[in-house]
Amino acid sequence: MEMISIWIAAILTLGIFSFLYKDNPLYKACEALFVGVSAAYWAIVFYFDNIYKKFYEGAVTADEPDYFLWIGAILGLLFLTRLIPKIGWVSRWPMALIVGATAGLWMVGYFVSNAMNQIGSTISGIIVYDTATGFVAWGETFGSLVILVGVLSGLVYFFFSKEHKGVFGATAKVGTWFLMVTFGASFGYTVMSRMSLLIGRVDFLLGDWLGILR
Amino acid sequence: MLSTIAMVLSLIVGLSLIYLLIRTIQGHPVERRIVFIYIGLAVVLPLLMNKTLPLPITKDVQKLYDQLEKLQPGSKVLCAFDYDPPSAPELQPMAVAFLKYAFKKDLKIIIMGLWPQGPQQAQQAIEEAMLDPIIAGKNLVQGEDWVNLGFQSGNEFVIQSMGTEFKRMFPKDNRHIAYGEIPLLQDVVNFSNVDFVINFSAGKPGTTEWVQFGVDRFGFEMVAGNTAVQAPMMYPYLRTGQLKGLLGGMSGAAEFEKILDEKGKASTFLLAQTFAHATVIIFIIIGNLAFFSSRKKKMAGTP
Amino acid sequence: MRRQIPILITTIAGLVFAISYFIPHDPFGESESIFGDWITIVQAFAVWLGALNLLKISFEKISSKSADWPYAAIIVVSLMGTLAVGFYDGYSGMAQDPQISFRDPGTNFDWLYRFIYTPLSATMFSMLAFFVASASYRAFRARNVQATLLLIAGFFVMGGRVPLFDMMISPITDFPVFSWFADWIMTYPNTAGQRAIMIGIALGIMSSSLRIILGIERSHIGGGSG
Amino acid sequence: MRLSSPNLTHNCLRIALFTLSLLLISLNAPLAQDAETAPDTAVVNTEPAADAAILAPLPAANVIAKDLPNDKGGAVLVSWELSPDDDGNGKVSGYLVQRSESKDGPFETAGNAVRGATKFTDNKTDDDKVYFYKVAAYFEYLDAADEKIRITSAATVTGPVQSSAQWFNMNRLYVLLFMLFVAGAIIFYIEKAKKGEEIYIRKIAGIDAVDEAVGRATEMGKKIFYIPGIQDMNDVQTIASIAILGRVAQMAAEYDTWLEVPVSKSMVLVTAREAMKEAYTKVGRPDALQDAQVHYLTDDQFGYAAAIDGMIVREKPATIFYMGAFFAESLILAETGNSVGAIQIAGTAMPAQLPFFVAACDYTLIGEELFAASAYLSREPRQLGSLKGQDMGKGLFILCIIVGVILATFDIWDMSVIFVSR
Repeated sequence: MEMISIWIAAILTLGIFSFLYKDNPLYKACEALFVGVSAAYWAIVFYFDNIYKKFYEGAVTADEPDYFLWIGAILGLLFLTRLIPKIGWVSRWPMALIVGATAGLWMVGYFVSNAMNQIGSTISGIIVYDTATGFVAWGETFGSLVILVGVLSGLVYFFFSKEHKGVFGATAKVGTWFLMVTFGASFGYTVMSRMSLLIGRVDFLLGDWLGILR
Repeated sequence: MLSTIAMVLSLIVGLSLIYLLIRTIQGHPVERRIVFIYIGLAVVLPLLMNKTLPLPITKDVQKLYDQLEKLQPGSKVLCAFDYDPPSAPELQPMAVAFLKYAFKKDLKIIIMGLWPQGPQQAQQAIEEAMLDPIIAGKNLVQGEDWVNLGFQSGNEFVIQSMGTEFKRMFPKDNRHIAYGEIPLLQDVVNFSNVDFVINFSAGKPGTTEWVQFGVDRFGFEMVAGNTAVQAPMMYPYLRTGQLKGLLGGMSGAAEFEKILDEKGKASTFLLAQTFAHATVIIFIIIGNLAFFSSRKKKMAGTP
Repeated sequence: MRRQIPILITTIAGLVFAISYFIPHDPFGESESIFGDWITIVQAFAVWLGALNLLKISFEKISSKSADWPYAAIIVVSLMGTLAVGFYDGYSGMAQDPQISFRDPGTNFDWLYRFIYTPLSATMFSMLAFFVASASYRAFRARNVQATLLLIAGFFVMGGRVPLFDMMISPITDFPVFSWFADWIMTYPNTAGQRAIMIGIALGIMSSSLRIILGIERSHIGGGSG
Repeated sequence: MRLSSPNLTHNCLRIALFTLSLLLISLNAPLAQDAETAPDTAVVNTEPAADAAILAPLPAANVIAKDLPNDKGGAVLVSWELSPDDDGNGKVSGYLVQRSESKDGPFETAGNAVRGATKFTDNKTDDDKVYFYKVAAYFEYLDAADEKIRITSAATVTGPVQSSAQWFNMNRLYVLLFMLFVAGAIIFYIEKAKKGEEIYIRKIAGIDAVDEAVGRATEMGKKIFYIPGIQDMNDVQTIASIAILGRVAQMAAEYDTWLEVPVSKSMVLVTAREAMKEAYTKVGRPDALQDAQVHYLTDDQFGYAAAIDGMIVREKPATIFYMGAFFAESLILAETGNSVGAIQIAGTAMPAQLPFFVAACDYTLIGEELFAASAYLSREPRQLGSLKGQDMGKGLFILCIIVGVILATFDIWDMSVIFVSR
């Protein structure tokens, strides 16, 4: 059984990889299988972990049912009206709940974590002392200066209501340099990530399937 | 034997890159399928060589390790698995290494997922960790030493709600046992009762959400393992202390395995990773050499 | 009616979540939890909407015998089959003693996950490795100062995060120069750049959320900009 | 209902004012009453086991129980100083926290803490009740029969304490002030823009290049492709993209160049068609627009990328725009476009995809520039006002950083404390 399972997985893997040569019916079949299985996978997990465990057992079969949960389920059912174009507009109600709640949660969450805390961390004395020895920590001093300049110039670059001229323009230019180094770092890491994914698949093919590794 | 052949082959492949360079400079860039073959070989051949490479431990991984070392036996660690199979090559080795370390150290593990696939990846990681003879000898009991709470939909709203009560989001565990009947969770009401949080994340919802709606609201300490695509965006959080440590991508996983002394997949993948990076770098260089030489020609050609 | 109620829901939900950050006391604390419950349930239904919609589209394709109807048939069969396996495993697992989960190792559902879902999804994304290599050969040019800086930083990070360059210079020095430099780029300039982007995005989200809560922005409920 | 009606704006402001006043009231409301703590009131020895005399660890000192601050009630924070025996040598295995509703007991277990821990949050309290707590250090070992034996130290009773909910989280006061400033600025400038006041937006390099790019396609007699990303209309990036499309379409209509928009979502199809129609009508050539110019390909990410790939290779457009939300397909598209020698202008706020666009395209709008460009081109009050309001926020932050760094460098005041709310 184990053997057959691995063969199936290997054939599916190769089926997807066949796209690299060119688009072909095997790839399309594998893709269709992927779409079907993953949609059902999600549906099953959401059913058991949420609709069954949270709603059904919480509001229907529980000893002390939480009747509030019914409103959630009704809103959920309203969402399904999208399938019927005529009354599809009521699906805007649950949509409105999600969009509104997300807006409220994010408004504060992003502001606190991604703005306030970051500003707080950028504010520090220019000269950094080593806490253990009390001497100036030159590496960290230079590093935090780099961060200070980078954050300020980057913010200036994203300033849209003032023309980029003179000192302001020069600062914005420095800002773009920082952004480019940042993107370069991201680029390097993205390459690393993509290669890892491939290594994982090749490891499966060579190791689990063909058994020529280890 | 196999590894020798692989080494010879990779030498030949390396030399053929020179031909590629010449063709490209002459203005005949090769088809993309040829490039695909090179990348395939850059991954296949080193895997056959079966060699591990020395890797220095970066300070972010060291920081993470120091945090883990501070944990006392019996500490409760919430472990959020927020990834799916495509990211498993990067994150699964981290998760396995961490679980092995944690079980050996008698940490109590509470698993959950904001991604539907997360808890299933966790099951696989546990299965692998249990193969370790020391851990197998401990006869760990599900529900007492570790528990898998499963998945809950709602993304960041789950974290927000867990701030008040875990039970509200996870009324029963993975095996359908009521929250209140699980011995490990007797004292655990919300984040204030867990000692530490670790998050393995491949995107949204993930570490960003855990920082924004968990750490910054409920004030627990957290470290994270991230896919490399996402890791650069986490560095600002690392500097503020919103994150106490970070493992980024395959190299982070390999360093983590090294520092925990748990040799795993990531360490064996490192050579292939190195070859793949080298190939991409060489391709960028070849492409740019061709670009500049053609630009020179163009300039020389215009009177 | 069709417009006002959704706007009212949006505003109330938004205010509850924004205000409860500052005011933990009821009614905000408790309504936040109740809203949170509803949202998790609505999202679960939304996933089902996706699956049902996929079925609907696929059936339409099959019945109209459009060009790619056989693939639509594969989608329908695989979707129904996986659902059947999942429901069977889920319910029968709960009936067992001790109870097991549908995602425990050894179940049929886990088999589907390991040998069908995992290879398909993982391979789909691993193809990006090939595309990124081909793009770096054919498109990534140091065409201007910006792209040059980007490629140089990328070069050091790519080379420094694996023991590539450091092994090359190991005859000269044992100190991992490139690894150290990659680390430096990540810790300082990268942090600075990411931070500037983050702050900008935070303000952007703040303003769009504000407009949504105040009802100025309403594209999500199908209303135009007004 | 039109949005700019004074009525609605009024309502918005009223809501904002209401919120503000609510928050201000709550500020003045009496803050949490911490229950008095009465440390060291009594020493209660737990029944010592026969052989425990030697093994029992020294107790935890200075046990304090108080209401958990800034919460919605139902929790008491118990803290203590480590037992002198808890020095990492294993003489203490953990701490047992017990509570009772009366000073004399009986005490029940509230929870356990690991060794080295100095606090425990009891999340199971009733706000109407008064509690007493005691904390004992304990040592655990397995006896000959492999039974777990626990020996507890003496413990001090502390209390009474009562949990309560707070009306305002004082740690978050500064966050509120900063948020009110930014929100106020945004609303103020939206109002201003609605009244028709001019709001300046700086030039954006990629947008200036649009003219040139469209012109080149016209000269060469080739097509222009406009790719709006793979997200639906609920993504702000797609919305911004459609606004930019309007402007590009207008120029294409003027020059009489074929502009083609392949989309991956049906909602985007409808919106893009409308935007195109409006643009062609504006320059007086509504009949020049054909339905085939905007067409749907597929919802699937890689399917969409592969289809566009094919179109680019077959038709060799002179100019390609990528504006909107892109994911992993970005590099496939940009590479193919580059290989046919097209001028490429990209814009996205997806940080992970920006590197690929910057390296493979001629111009790239970075992050917020995409939104700025759409405000710049559409001149819509909502967008212009928001952008200006956000700039005010950035200005404030820049100012704070500069002042804060100067103050910190000269050791005058550490301003970072008001930004960090953890």
